Amino acid sequence: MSIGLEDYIFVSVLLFAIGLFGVLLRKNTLVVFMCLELILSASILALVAFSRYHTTPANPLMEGNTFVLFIIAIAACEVAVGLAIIVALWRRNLTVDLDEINELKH
Amino acid sequence: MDTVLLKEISDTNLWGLLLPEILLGCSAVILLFVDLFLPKLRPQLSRIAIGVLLLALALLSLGVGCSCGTGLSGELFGGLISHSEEADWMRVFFLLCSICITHIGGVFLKKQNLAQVEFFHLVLIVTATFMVLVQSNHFITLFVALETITVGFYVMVAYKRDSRLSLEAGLKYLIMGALSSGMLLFGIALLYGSASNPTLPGTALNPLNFDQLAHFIGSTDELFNNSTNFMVLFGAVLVLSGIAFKIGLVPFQIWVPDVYQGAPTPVTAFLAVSSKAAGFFLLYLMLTGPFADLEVVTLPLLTVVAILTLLFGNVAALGQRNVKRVIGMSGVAHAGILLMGLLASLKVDWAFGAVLFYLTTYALASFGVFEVMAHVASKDDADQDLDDFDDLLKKQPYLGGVLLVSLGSLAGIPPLAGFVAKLLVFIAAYQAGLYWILGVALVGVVLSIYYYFGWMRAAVMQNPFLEEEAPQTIASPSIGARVIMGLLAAATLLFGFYQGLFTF
Amino acid sequence: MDLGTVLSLILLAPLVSAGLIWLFARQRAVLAMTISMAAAGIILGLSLYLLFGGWDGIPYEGSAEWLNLGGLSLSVGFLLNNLSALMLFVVSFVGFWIHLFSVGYMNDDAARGRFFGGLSIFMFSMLGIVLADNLFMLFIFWELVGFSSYMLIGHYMNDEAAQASKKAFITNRVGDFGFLIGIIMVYWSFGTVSLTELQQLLEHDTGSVTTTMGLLLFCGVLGKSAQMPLHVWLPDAMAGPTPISALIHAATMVAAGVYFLGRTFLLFTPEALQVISWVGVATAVCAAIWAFGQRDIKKILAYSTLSQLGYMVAGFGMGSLYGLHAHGDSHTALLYGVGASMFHLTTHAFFKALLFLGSGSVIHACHHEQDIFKMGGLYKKMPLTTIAFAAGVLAIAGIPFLSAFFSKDAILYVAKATNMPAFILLTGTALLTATYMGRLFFVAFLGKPNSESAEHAHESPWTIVVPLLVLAVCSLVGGYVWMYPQPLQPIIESWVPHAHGSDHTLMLTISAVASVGGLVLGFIIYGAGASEDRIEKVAPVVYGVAKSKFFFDEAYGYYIRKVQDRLAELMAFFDTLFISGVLVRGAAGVAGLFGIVARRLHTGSVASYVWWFFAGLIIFGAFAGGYLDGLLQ
Amino acid sequence: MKEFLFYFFATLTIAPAFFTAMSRKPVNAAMNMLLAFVGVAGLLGLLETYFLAILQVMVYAGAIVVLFLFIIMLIDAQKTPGPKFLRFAASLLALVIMVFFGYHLVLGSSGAPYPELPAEAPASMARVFGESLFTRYLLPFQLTGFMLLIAMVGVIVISRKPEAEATGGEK
Amino acid sequence: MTTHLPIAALDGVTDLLRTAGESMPVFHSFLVILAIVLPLTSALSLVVSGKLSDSAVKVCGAIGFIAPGVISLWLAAVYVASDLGGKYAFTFLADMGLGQFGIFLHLGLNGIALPFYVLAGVVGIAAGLYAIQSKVERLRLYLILLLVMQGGLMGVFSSIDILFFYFFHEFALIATFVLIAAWGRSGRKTVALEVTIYLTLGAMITLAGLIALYVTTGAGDYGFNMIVIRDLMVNAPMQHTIFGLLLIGFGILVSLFPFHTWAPRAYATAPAPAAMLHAGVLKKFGLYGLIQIAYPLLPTGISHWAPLLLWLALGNLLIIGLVTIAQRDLKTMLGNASVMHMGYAFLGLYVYSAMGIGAAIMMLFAHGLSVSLLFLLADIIEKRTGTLDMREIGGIGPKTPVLMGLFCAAILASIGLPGFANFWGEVGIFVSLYGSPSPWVLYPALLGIIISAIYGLRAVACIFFGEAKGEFDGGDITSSEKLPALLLLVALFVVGLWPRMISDPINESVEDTFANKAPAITAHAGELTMTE
Repeated sequence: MSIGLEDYIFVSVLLFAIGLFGVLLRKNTLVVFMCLELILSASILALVAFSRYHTTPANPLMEGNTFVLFIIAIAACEVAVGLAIIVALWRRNLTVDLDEINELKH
Repeated sequence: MDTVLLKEISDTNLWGLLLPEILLGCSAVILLFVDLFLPKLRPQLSRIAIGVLLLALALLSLGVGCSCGTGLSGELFGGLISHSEEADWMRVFFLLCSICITHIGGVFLKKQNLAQVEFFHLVLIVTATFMVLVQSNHFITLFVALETITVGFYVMVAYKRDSRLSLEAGLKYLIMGALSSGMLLFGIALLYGSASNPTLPGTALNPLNFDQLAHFIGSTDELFNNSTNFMVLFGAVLVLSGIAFKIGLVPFQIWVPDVYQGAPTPVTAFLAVSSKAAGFFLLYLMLTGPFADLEVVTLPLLTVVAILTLLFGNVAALGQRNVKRVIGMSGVAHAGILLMGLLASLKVDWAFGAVLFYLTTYALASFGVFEVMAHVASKDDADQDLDDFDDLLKKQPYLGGVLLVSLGSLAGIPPLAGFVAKLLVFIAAYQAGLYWILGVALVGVVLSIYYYFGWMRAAVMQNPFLEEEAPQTIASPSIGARVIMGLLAAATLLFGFYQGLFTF
Repeated sequence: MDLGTVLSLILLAPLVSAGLIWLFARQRAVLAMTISMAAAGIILGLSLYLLFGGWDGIPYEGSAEWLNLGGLSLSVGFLLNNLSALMLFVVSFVGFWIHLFSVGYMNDDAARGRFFGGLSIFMFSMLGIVLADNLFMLFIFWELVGFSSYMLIGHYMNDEAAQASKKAFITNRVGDFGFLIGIIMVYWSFGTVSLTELQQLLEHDTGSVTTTMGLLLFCGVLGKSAQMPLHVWLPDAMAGPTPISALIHAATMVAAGVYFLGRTFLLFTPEALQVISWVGVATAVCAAIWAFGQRDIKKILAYSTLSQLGYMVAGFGMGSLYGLHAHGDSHTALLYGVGASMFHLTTHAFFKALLFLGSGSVIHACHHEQDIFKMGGLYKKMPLTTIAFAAGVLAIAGIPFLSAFFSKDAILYVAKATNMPAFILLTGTALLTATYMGRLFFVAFLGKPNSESAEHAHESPWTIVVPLLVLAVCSLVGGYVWMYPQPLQPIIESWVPHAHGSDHTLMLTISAVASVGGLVLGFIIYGAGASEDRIEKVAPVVYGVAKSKFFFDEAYGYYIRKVQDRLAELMAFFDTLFISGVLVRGAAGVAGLFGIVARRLHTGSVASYVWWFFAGLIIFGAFAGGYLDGLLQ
Repeated sequence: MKEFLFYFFATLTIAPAFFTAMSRKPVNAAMNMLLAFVGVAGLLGLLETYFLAILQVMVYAGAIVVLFLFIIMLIDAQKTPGPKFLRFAASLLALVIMVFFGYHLVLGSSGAPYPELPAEAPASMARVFGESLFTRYLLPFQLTGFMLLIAMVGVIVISRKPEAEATGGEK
Repeated sequence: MTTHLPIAALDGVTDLLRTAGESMPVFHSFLVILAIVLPLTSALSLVVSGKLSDSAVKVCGAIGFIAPGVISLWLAAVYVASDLGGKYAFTFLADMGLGQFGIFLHLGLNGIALPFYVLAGVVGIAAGLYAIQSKVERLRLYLILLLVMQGGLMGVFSSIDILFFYFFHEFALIATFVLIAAWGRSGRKTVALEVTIYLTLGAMITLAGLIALYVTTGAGDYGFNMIVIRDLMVNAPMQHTIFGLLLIGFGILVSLFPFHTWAPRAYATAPAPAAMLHAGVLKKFGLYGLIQIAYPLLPTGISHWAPLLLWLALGNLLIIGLVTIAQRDLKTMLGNASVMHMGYAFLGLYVYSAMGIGAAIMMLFAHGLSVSLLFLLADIIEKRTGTLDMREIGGIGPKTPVLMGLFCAAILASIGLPGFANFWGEVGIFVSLYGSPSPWVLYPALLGIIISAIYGLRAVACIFFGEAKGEFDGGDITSSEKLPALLLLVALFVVGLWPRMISDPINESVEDTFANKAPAITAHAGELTMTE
């Protein structure tokens, strides 16, 4: 049995699902944020897999791979800013529990 | 890859057409240096920023970087962006919005003990990115621009770092935004995967290009109908959900009131107007571009979403006393009406003009309200409730008058512009046969009266039970603020009577 | 002058007078009196001018369009014929003298301006009824007399006046309810409401006339002429100043109903006429009985007015029936009813106005003492008034060869000819009439004074006495044809049914016996100048029955308090609770509830918000997967 | 061999990812995430995009995870209490639904056929990426630059000490 | 023998007016615009001008109120004199930017609009004069809002374009809400909001109906106005829907039972000039809309809804009539009475004949005058007694003879006494009812005249007659209060005496408007027995 595109995509979907599962389950801001990074990775995997399998001589697909470069850069920015906010909030509230960060409501 | 092709592509990189954006970006950087080296100019920062924006506006209106007159409409930058009249219109729109936001920011920052220049820096860059975003013709441009904006907003929402609420709002926006980005991205990946599949009809060379994607989705052969391909559809709805987050459509609206409340007032305005408008323009681009052939799915989906949005937005705003949350929830309701207009524009050719008109009036009125809010707010601007506006008309007639006009326009009351905008959207919706949404929208307008009038009533009347607290003093607006507010209110009034400036 | 102008002048003079008074003379009593008197004088003068040569007796009609709405054309116009000329004469003549009387009677009233203004409005309205050439115009003035009556009853503005005026207006409205339906029915049945055109149509074909229509029109008469069961307002209306009672509630306005019957006599079927007759008889009998239960001089007269109005109505009904029986259904035969009732109306106007003015004179003299048992012996103090009053009493009692003798005779005659039970009842009523009038006269005028105020009574000034004397003369001779101007004589001569031969003698005898017997009976029972009611003492049950007025007022009071007001409150409750409360507020409440729920959904925790996104993912995915297609179709 | 490597890296991706989501200690989560990223990088390598695989390891594992760890140390994040049963069950249910969805999406009958693995992989040398970034994708590349700028500015704004505000504030 | 009584003296005046109208058409079109613009200009100048002396504010306000009133009277006179056969006159057309949708600022007057227009002008003068002399806080803002209302009112009834018609209405409505919220009696806070929401609901349903009409008829291609739509056709199912929407929407705005509960509360709470303008004029919008828009275009829809309309109108008349009887607060009672009287107008519309519609218009005209007079007088009474609870007022008649006279006259006018304008409308409606397919309706409908007499006279008896009780302070009506009251009373009286003044133009225009629909009218109304 050879490994087909569907296998990669399924892994990617699983990664996405697990990422979202973590977001739904966890209340620790840091862990939630990590799970969000997993979701981004899922997309990276899918894009690369698609590019690899859908390449034809007439169509040397580069777009997906180039896109991945951007995604990695974006992820880095997001993490930087996100962690800055988390730290700033921690400094004020001394918590990273999402349930305790609920001054804004109703 | 063949360098000739690359050269050909890079020949279409006509940077001159992005001159206004480049101007804003460079000025943003220069602004940081101005702050560093010319501290004397610090109090003037907001004016400098406004000047830059005005300059960009002038450039655009002189035809620089504008598709009009150059004959260069259509795809540029190898298909990454595409010039169109609507996009140009949106660019002007964003510039005008940012002028107001910059001004509100100036008013806001004057009351705060916060870094100043960074705010204007962020506003300028985000504005430029918005302008690129609406021209995007490619998912890479779209995603990168969108993420740039989102990162900018993470920072701006949390800008008031001495406030827990602002940081909390920043965190909420961060998590929800990142989640929606993830969904959007996964959707793009799925679309990419489908469109690049060589076994399917109409395989695209550049699957992330809107036109090629549209062509792919529209292609069928004996075996496959791409428009019913599950992966295509799923990718499309994921992309839509990512956009729905920006707009605040149910069920991706839940963050709206919290973030609006916590964010500094100018940022709330930025989110409520520019971000939402950009979202709508993207939705329009998607629905008329790549997803044009997915109507069978998108139309019922968005119809349900529009109905839920209208109901939720209006209902949740009932009884809300914090005005920023009111604005947030009512913004959700407005998004519902805009979505209705957008759906109508798929059937009725002039309806998108009505949507743009609606956006304009919504922006005018919202900025009117936000200007007043920025003036009324004390240092802590997250906790503004109706009592802060108690008897405003008497205390500060100018602010009170602008508030009444703006709220009236938001509520859609003649003779204000909001009414005409609503009317046109409603007519379009009826013409497009969107009876259910229209019905709910009308009910929504009735509900909206409750909270808009509650607010107006607070501004008109004195609440006798408010005696115990020392009456807070509200400073009179400066001349410049008066001019801007006056222009906003006057435009709101004028467009209620006269719409000749618009072509639909 | 052409007739149209004269009639316009007659109609407009009082209106102008009212306007002038309202504009300039509200606070200037003398000016108000002058203007009002001048108007009354002009009316009388012009009427007499018409009757003595100004009008040739040929029916005159002139009209102008007043309103035109989608085929509904209402006009304002005059129809002057024998009948309206007679009524014009009565109104202007009696009206003038009562104006004069008022000058004296009201001399100490603070609000004379309002009073005379009201009087002028009344004259205007009444003349409008008299001259109207179509039913709608008639209805308009019909309402307007109601208004002026309301205004004048309420003149004193005390509680009693307030209640009485309200009652009068509303009771009349109840009558007008039917009246207007009747008129509208006529309009749609015949396509016109012009009296002349109606007459022309009906002369050829009476087929479209229905009993319902007639009875509905008669409802108006029930109200205006205070027939049972809508009679209750008239006694209460005595709360107004006495000249008003004389003019409006005795001589003219209340008789308008009868006049209206005369104007539209062709619209009544025999069945309707039967009903009308019996209503008239019942009113006549009952009112005569109730008169015995009263001590107030004006109330007694009021019940007598009711009773006499019953006569007129009964006379109209039975007279018309008589005409039909005797002469087939030729429309001229029906004029017997008109004749009988109008004749009695005329004489009644004279003597009842006289009696009221007399009572006014007495009340004026006795410092507003109205209880006859506290009077007595007035003949010495007020000889002229007494003489005049006596003339009135004799006339109303029907003493032979006085005015009411002839007119009542005609009614009794047609009763006998058509309806024996009614005849017996009416004859009995005639007897009762003489008795209670005798009671009034003997107790109040003869004997000795029974109170301070009666002792200090004195003769009234000339403005009061002169009208009394003039009317006394009329009451006495009002039954003779020669007294009337030329154009009016045909009515008295040929329309009034007369008994012939043995009937004549029989009638004469019965009337004479009833009238003289009644007076004698009255004297025997009550005696001169009594200070207390003998019947009340001897037979309290009998007195109680009379005084109870058969509980009409109580019944209506019960209806208003327990039915109408309760219903109103119930509806108000329903309105507040159900419509305003449950439906409107309820809907708002439900929306508010949803609002609270929706707001509670914003828990503030991102951990819960992400579930929204998950839900969105699932919903969107479900749409993409087509799982919801079935649901949405 | 390829199959084995695929299953190895797939497991190396999915299992740590799941443990990341399940970890109650942030440090464990971060370490698991590191493993998952390595797994993804491995998969990328299997797909013959070695440049991206290296980048993935460098940026994600090298920078992002380190940043996370750094923050975890900074704020001394402790073990957090586990989720309530209801929440756990619901999340699990959500996961099952999503996997079902995913299965349907990827392997469902309505999907398009998956092409065989082409012999030639797209070029993955850094040079190729560089060329396209500076020609065709220059615009988004510039934009990314601005994004990095505002991210930097933003981080400075947000994490600057409150004392600094006095100078940055109104004067 | 029938002779007509000519009024020759008026001929000269008529000629003069006709000549004026014919020789200066542009000027007269301009006047229509001016009537809208002047009050708004007054308002605007009060907004933008800085410190002004009290008297300057008053003068500025007075100009804004009196000018449109005078213009309306002048235009009415010219219209009547010009003998236009019921066509629109003084038209004005401008593209305000929505021309491509067939939406223009299209103004003009015909015989149906004219009574309402004059009503707006006259009541505007009265309300304005009353407001100017009233001692309220923040007089300037008060006047500004009233002026805005007045401007809107002049626009509503001179609009030919349907959406502008709606537009002006909303415009005037908003000012009402603010007036209630800021200057109302106790309870204003809730009432203002409730009324606003309720009326917005009505307005929205109306708007839905109008939009449906706009799209269904395709009127955008010709101009969506009252003239064009007469010649358009709508299929039957659509007619049912649209008329249903319009009936409920307009019905809420006119307080059709059971959508009436806002009205008494609003009127009881509103400051007198606002109540006058709203109850007297603005509320007529709904019925005017039905007459001008729904009736010419939707005959089938009307027949479909007529049975329901009938029962609702009877509900107005009888149920609310009884509710009115039970009221103890004078202004609430007047509010309820005003609701009740709308029942008559709806009955007139139910009949759907030229007679019924014409009579309904007359009735609305008269009702507008009388109800605003009543609210004015009630306010004057309240100022003197400090309460409106009729159980606590009594016997003030002798102290206030003139006030009493005016109040009595107003009450009697409102209960349909002949001699006042109200009578004509009511009687016309009654007559037309009997000619409708269900003549029995006349019986319950006529009960209304008894009911209104009961509550009207009870009020008079309570307040003015009987024993004096309760506090009283202030003496008889002052001359500055008297002026507006007299103006209204005179108008009522003049039209009462010579109704053809307004009935002729109404009649001509109704016939002109419904010329194309004549079969529907006659068939429905069974006017066959009665022609000419």
